[in-house]
Amino acid sequence: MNIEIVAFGIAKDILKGKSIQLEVASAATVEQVKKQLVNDYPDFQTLASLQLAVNAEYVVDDYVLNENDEVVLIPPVSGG
Amino acid sequence: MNIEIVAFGIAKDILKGKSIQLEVASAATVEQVKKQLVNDYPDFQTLASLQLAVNAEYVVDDYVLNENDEVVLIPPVSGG
Amino acid sequence: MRSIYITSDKLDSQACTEAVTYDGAGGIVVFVGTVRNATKGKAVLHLDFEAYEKMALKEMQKIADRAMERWGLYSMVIHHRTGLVPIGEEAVVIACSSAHRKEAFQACEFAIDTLKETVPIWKKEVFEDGEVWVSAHP
Amino acid sequence: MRSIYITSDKLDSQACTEAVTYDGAGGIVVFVGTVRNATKGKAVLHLDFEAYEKMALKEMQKIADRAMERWGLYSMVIHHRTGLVPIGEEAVVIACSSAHRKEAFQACEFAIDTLKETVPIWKKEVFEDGEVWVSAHP
Repeated sequence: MNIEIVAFGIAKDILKGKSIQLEVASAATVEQVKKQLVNDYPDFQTLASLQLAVNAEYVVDDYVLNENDEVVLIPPVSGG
Repeated sequence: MNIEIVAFGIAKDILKGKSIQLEVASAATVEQVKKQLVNDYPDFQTLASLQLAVNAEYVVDDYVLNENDEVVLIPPVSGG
Repeated sequence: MRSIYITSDKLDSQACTEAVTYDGAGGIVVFVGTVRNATKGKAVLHLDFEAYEKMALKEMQKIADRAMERWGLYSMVIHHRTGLVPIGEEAVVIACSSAHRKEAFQACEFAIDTLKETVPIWKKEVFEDGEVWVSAHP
Repeated sequence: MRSIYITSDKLDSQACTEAVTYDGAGGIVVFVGTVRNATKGKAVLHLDFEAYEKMALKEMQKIADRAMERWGLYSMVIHHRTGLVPIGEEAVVIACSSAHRKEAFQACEFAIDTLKETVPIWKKEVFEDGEVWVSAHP
């Protein structure tokens, strides 16, 4: 299936864009997608952390993605 | 010697006045003066604490008073 | 009362303080995070904040809910600014009130500590010769 | 910077916050003690504060000196109101700033805790049917 991943902060710089379309296995987990991203964009390995938010919530690594999910890359936050 | 003792808060109510003149032994200590006050005004015993400040500083109980000292009765404070 | 807000306009810590003032409240604690003029001795020109706003508001709301319940607060306000914030201006304001001060101190510190851990907002320090996403790398 | 002040006029927490704001400060913590409308369920009409002003200012100065040194603050402001203070109005404002927020929280809480223990100021709660010097009795 095809999912859109939106990026913020330094993740945007690493992707060189606000979002990408990623072709992933159907019923792919968050963990699998993160691996695929790190593989395609090795700079993600340099970050202190990398999380995916799904539908504006943090999710566990074995969360199974759905084609309609709003998927957002969350690099280390630094608000405040 | 004669010393003037100024009172604040509930100490003023107990003395029924802003200040009193007290005749104390020369070289009287703070402790002796407090005992004399409690003797003359037993209501001081009902307070959670009673301190004397001398020249606008807290002093220890064996501080020896001087005729010209500014002596102030400090009942339990409750600022803030 | 809770007030959760993200804006690119100037924050108003006075309005936040007034918002949590309540006749039954004995203690109000306010935290104001301002933009520092230097990081590790290097002059900062300004900060640039970016937020995943929809999720950031949800996470800020969770912080306020948890703090209100855990410390029995009367109210909590969390306002965060985004976009370019000049030196000395307020980037975040957290205000809370409770019957007793100890609870207000703990809740306010919990809120800013947790905000910095969980709320999807990112800060870029802009220097004379470049820019850096804060905390991105270990 | 230190600002120590006792006044029978209204306090201004906004001015206190601005006074400690500094381009090098990352964290500002402000405590505002307001007059509560009730004590142990009994309605309070207002508070009446009395200070041994000369000594109170000295003790407030000591608190600021100790806090500034212990937590390496940039500045601390301690303003206390005296006389009649209506419900909801500010009786005390303590504001401080430091490079990092943890120090500012600790210093601000230390300052209000210590003020309540050492500064010769007395608070009378005035009720419909009488008045009570707070904390006078065990």
